[in-house]
Amino acid sequence: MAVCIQTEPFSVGQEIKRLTGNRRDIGAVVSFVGVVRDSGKDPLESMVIEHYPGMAEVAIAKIVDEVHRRWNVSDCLVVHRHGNLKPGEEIMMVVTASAHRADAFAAADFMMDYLKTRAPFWKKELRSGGAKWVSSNRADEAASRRWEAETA
Amino acid sequence: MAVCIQTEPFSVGQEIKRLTGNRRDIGAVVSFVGVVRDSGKDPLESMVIEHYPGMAEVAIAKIVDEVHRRWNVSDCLVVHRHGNLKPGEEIMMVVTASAHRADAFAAADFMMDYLKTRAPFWKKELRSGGAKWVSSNRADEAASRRWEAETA
Amino acid sequence: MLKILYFAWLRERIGTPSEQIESESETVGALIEELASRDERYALAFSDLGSIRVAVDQELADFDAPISDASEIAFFPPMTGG
Amino acid sequence: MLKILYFAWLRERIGTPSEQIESESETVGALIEELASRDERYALAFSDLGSIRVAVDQELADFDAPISDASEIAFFPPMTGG
Repeated sequence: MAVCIQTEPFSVGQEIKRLTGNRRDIGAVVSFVGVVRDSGKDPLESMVIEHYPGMAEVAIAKIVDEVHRRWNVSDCLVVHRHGNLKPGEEIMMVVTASAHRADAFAAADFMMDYLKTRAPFWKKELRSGGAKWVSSNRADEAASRRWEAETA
Repeated sequence: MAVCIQTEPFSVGQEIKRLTGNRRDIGAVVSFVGVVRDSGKDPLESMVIEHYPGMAEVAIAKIVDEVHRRWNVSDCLVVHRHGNLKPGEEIMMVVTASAHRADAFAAADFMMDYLKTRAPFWKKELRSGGAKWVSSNRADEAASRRWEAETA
Repeated sequence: MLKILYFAWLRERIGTPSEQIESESETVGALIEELASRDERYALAFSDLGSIRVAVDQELADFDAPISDASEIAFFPPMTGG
Repeated sequence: MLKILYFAWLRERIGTPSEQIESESETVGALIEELASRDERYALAFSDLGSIRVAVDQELADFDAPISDASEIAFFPPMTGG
């Protein structure tokens, strides 16, 4: 398990190899990569990611623990960047490895839903017209609640 | 859209960059990588992947078309290797890119279920004790049927 | 002429990856009966139809699919790629 | 001494990322009232509690959470990472 919070770019391929290298029990690896997307009419110049150092690591480690409680996952990894990113740049990634694909898919999907609503990161969009904090998404709250019925 | 059937290894990271490079409308990229797993007691020496050239490309292209009919996907990619692979080696990958993560996750999950049951590839395991064709998996058939209720 | 292809253990049991045949069979099922009646090797290969899939001109098909206009028929076990 | 942290637009409205305070407040809610009564800047920042989340010692908490033993309280908008 690894949690990295960094300003540097990351390499998805290398991280996947790091999880599978020297193991023979992994059959499925799912990755999610979040990318800076420009959806507005006033073109996005950059996106600033702010985070709460300390709590970010703790919150992500808790999500990873929960993943291991719920699914048969061999290993997983979270990398989240902070600082100033340009459109098209990779913001974060989650990788899950398992013997079987159903566990790997469910674990990655779950991690993303929980990260969105429980990990202390905030995005600010900088456009020529000004700066704006991204609002939280009701769809993300709903997606996160999907998993709660399964807890009991 | 790209479908590659090849003996050579592939680079997940490069393929993801190829999908997102020079675009500003992609926010989410999901990848699945299948890896040669050794689950037996008699250690696996290698896995041979046989395929039906011609039909493999056609079958995968149909799955990709179906993905675009069902979800808002910016682009997707399938690479499947054939030939002789060692434990831990990457067999195949699927990458889906979308504005939002729900589409990218569902599309990748669907592609894997359909590939498993509709793309003409067969695996043979070589062990010191002998060679054995991998049997198809009832769970894969069931997983593939999950999506049929949603067609109508 | 009809091109017949075999994959995986079907190829191994029959002993060839492909062959060209002349056939009057009008459906996949009739073609299977024709092939299975050739000799023991074919009969054995086609003995468990539940574990055989077929493609007519590179499209998955049922055993009752017509093949009069087909040029390529492939027999193989359920797929195990991915 | 209690360390208070502010993130995102809360940090910008209040004008500082963190401060050390002496407080008798026993819950998060009481602390918010105490801060909001300081001046217009704080009152404005805390005017819409529905859009404020809080962490007590780096754990998400409710407004009625006790803070008597806490050493670090953070206020921020709903998270938007990932």
